[in-house]
Amino acid sequence: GGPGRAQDQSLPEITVGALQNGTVTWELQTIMDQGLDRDNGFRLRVLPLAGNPATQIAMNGGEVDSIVSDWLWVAQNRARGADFTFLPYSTAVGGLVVPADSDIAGPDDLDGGRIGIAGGPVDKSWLILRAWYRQQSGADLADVTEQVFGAPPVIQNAAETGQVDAAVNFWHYLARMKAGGMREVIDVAQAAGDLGLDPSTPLLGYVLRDSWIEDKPELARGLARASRQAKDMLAQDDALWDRLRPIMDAANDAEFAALRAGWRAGIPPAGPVDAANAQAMFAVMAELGGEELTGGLSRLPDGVFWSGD
Amino acid sequence: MPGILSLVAMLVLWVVVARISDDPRTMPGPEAVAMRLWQITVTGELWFHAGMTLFRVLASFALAMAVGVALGLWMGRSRTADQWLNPGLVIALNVPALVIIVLAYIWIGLNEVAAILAVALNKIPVVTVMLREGTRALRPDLDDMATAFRMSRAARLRHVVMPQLAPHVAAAARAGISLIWKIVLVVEFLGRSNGVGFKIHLLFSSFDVAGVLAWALAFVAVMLAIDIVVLRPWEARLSRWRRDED
Amino acid sequence: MPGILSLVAMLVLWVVVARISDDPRTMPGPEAVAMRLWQITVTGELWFHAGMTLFRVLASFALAMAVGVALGLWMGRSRTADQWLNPGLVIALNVPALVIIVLAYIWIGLNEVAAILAVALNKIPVVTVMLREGTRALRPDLDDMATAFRMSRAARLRHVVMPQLAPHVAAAARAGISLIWKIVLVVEFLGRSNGVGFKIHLLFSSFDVAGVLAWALAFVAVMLAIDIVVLRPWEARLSRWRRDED
Amino acid sequence: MRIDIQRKSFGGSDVLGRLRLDIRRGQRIAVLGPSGVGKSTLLRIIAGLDRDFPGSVGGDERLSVVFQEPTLLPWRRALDNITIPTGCDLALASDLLKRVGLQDQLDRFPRQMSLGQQRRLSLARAFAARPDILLMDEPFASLDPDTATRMIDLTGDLLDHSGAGLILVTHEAREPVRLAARPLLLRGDPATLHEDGQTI
Amino acid sequence: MRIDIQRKSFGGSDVLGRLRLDIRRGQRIAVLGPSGVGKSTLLRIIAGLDRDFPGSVGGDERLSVVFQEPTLLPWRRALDNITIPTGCDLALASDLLKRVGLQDQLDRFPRQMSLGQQRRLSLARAFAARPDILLMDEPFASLDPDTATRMIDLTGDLLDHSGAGLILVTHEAREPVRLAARPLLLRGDPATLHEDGQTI
Ligand SMILES: Nc1ncnc2c1ncn2[C@@H]1O[C@H](COP(=O)(O)OP(=O)(O)OP(=O)(O)O)[C@@H](O)[C@H]1O
Ligand SMILES: Nc1ncnc2c1ncn2[C@@H]1O[C@H](COP(=O)(O)OP(=O)(O)OP(=O)(O)O)[C@@H](O)[C@H]1O
Ligand SMILES: [Mg+2]
Ligand SMILES: [Mg+2]
Repeated sequence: GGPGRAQDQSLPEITVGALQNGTVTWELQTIMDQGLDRDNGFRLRVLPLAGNPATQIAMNGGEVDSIVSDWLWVAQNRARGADFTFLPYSTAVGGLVVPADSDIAGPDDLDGGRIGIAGGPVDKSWLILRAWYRQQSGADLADVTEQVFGAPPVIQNAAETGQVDAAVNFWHYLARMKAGGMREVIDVAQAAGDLGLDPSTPLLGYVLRDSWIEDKPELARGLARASRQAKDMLAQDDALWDRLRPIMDAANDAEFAALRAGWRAGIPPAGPVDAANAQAMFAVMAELGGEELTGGLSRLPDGVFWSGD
Repeated sequence: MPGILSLVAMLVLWVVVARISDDPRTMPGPEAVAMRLWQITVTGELWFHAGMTLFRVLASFALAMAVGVALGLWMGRSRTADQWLNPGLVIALNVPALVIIVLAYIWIGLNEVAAILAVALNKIPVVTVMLREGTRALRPDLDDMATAFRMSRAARLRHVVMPQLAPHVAAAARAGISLIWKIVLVVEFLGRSNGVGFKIHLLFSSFDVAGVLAWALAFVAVMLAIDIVVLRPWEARLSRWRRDED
Repeated sequence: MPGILSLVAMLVLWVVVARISDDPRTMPGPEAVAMRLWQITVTGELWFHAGMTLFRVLASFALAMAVGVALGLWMGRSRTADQWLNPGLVIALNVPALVIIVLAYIWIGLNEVAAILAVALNKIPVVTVMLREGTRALRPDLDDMATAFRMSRAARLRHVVMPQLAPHVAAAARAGISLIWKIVLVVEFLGRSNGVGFKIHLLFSSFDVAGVLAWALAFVAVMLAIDIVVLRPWEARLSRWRRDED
Repeated sequence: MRIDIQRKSFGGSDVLGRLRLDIRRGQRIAVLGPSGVGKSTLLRIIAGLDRDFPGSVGGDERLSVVFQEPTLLPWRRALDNITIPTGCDLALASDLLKRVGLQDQLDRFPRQMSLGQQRRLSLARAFAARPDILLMDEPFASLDPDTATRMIDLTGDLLDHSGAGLILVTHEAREPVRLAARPLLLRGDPATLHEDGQTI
Repeated sequence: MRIDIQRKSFGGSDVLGRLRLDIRRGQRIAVLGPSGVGKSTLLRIIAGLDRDFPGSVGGDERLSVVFQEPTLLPWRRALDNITIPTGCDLALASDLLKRVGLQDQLDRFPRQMSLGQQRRLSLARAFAARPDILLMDEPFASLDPDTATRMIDLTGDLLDHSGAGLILVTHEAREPVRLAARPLLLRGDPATLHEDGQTI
């Protein structure tokens, strides 16, 4: 903590559960380092956790006030009765990469290959890629290739050792893989654009509870403001990134730069989420992802996106 | 009968708890879970994924029991073998499942062989330990008898040693098959594209507790069936000699 | 001595394999891992996280052994108890660790009690099964003797039953403490902010194999120490009566 | 105590037929009969170890048993093998061990003793329980003649002192004589008790 | 076979002293001695079950042993308890079981038999092994006199037929006489063998 944090004890506390080595921590750390939480009338407490499942359990168990997840998760939980809502955090999506010396030059060369996918068969990037590929060639990518699903680091390794011909991974793994020499064949954001979807629709966001917002509206707004201020600062100030570098776990300057660029690229536009855009994206993914993805939803429930006030 | 009654009692308890907690999201009642179970049964999903998982469970079980029993016997009978192998055993016993699984996937590749080997490697040390302790408790008088009558190694193993180890093997099998299936879940989670573990993790990531319970219970039912149809009768046959009547 | 020699042999093997594979990222050599180990030792990180994990392991171990031994004894001695409790036991044995852990965290809260309880709940059925099989193999002649001399329940348990169960308890303890520590890893992964499991999963997600191995080995060393300092001497003391000399 | 057995069968075939027997402190009975006739079965019923038969065994006398095999706790030393099951004190236990000739073996585990020594240990244990009625199943078998005679005399002495009753299963005609026990013959199929050729 | 034992000690104290013994097919020896003197220990050494002593036991005769306790496989039926350890055929096994009077018990598990019946089973097993030298540790103890006599005669018959040697440990003076075995006395501390009062 910075100077003067001792007096903050009187301020109300917001607890955010976050992956200790995740990208969310970079923003949270900046909020605390720069005193943005104090400025916005709260004290930020980060509950470090070791995995996404852990953050979701913490949120469902009521142990934390907020975590970062995607709006699909929020929608599914909301449909089952949880009063979760979504405050944009990032638009970052993945992509499909191949080893530098791969013969695969474009999407057409994927036919018959093996693809490693980190998020499972209902990974959002993978579904958008499938929709896009179908639009382009009329065939389902899932039929013309063999898929291997696995944990992100396992997929990273499989791609690097040539066990798979191509890989779809989460963006910060992709950033590292690309920094390590792999080549992006399809950019999911661009594919989304081709499909007529708005690539600036944020996928990841802070999950909050309606009841909590109702109880402490000024706290919720404070969190939203602090997040935005941190994003603005990180978007411009390289010095802030140098401060974050020790917790970013970048192997070299190239990786560091890739991570920084990737994070900045994911900063969502200010203002509320366009529910129609989100609905369109949901429709695309729901068609291919099926029940597993939608959890039985035919459309996004109301109130998934918090307007910020 | 008491078995079935107790199942019914558990079911009733579940209904009551679900009613009281009144939160179908984190505490779905049996009806909700049954409906999910019905769904996955009629779509045929259940058979495919449960089949894959069962295949992995049985393959690694067979491998782990064969190697574990042999190692356990050896270490229980020979002090030298025990002294040499014990540190390795304790290490193998305590290396986290995750580490073994990840390393297997990394070194062998993302395939079925790696998956089954990873599970077996997790389980072998446990079987070995159980059999070693059992072997240490073998009756010396029967051993002497076997020596005096110059029984062959095979006959000795089959008629003198194994019957004494039967309770240990039964315990290892029962505790083992359940441990294996738990590890198979992790293995499927980390690097397979089908199986109950794959489904459970998928549903868990969308926090679908009813779905998770449906899959978990489906496979528990399979295990319960194995217990009743295979393990219990086998044990009963093995322990006939303990009974009074003839 | 053979124990130490075999440790050395394993180390040499490791060095050789690491040299041959020549890929320090997926197959780091012992030097790299030792360096990481040194780092976490001097920063004090090791003591804190390993201490937390050890605390959780011991607490759930004590709980699981106490409940499991009692249940196993009961089910092994009484046919009625066995018939009533067996379905529940098989279910408990086969409910995935993940499900138990998640439900414990959600229903009890993200705290130490839930963590320890979740681990114990995972382990209790395993201990129960092992002790039940052991109890079924108790010697009936000694039982008769105890009845004939009207030995008190306590004396019977302590002097007639427990010594016969010692090998089973030893097996359950050894297989058990390692199983428990594996589950603690998952528990820490899913809902704690410290402990070896927390660290290992963090390092795994950044694919730091050397770091994962360093933490895993640090804790394996702790378990090896427990084995050598506590379990082995205890077993040796318990099996004095098997020896020839006096 | 009063024993009234209608029959005892194992797996459908009767081993013992109708049996009635009364025994009180001070009375001594010897049961003789061929191998496999049912002597041990009868003794187990009297000791309350087998209740799976029609009939009744009544009485509140304190019993103690010398089993046909030593039946010791292998993991307890000789002295403990007396004090633990019977709850007697150390002084009595070591005195009895001395009287059965095991004064040098107090600290031995059973498997470090010869079978005859184990037998004598089991004898001492039965005495240490201070029974009202002592049940003995071939207690002097596999002892050499000298030792056997000493053990028989010791048993007689202890019974004289304590006034306890005795049911002795044996194959040796001289034992009932030396112990002044009323000899009963168990024979037939199913087996019944006979005295001087008369069924009782 | 030739037995040459310098001494045998347990945990520091000598049980057996210097012992030399030759035995061949056709020879019969009986070893007598008080309880705990070391008879079973000697027999175990001869049978090759205890090799922890200075000295040597040589010879390639086929041995078989009747242990002091029946030592049967509890999980195998009577018939299997003969065929499995000895490898003999079913016909021989059931013939022997008949000769020891267990024709009705072929299918019993050991714990469903009386101790005397178990003893006889273990006797039949030793015969079934068709030994060159038969080692017996109090084989006729805890049998009633009739049965014991029949078993002794059976042993004599079988030995006569097969021409096997015998080392018999016993407490009963009449057994060596009936079996025409040369009686040796084991006594002393450490114990040595004596014949007609002479150390051998
Ligand atoms: N494993 C052992 N450890 C220590 N002492 C032993 C062991 N086995 C036997 N002894 C001792 O050695 C002596 C001889 O025992 P052994 O069994 O040979 O006697 P024995 O002559 O067969 O007696 P019995 O007629 O009672 O069977 C006994 O005093 C016994 O206590
Ligand atoms: N648990 C059992 N199951 C079946 N049959 C049994 C069981 N116990 C004993 N028997 C049979 O009952 C009969 C009587 O056995 P018991 O042990 O009472 O004989 P015993 O008179 O003591 O003989 P011994 O003098 O040989 O000790 C025997 O024929 C035996 O085979
Ligand atoms: Mg009897
Ligand atoms: Mg002896």
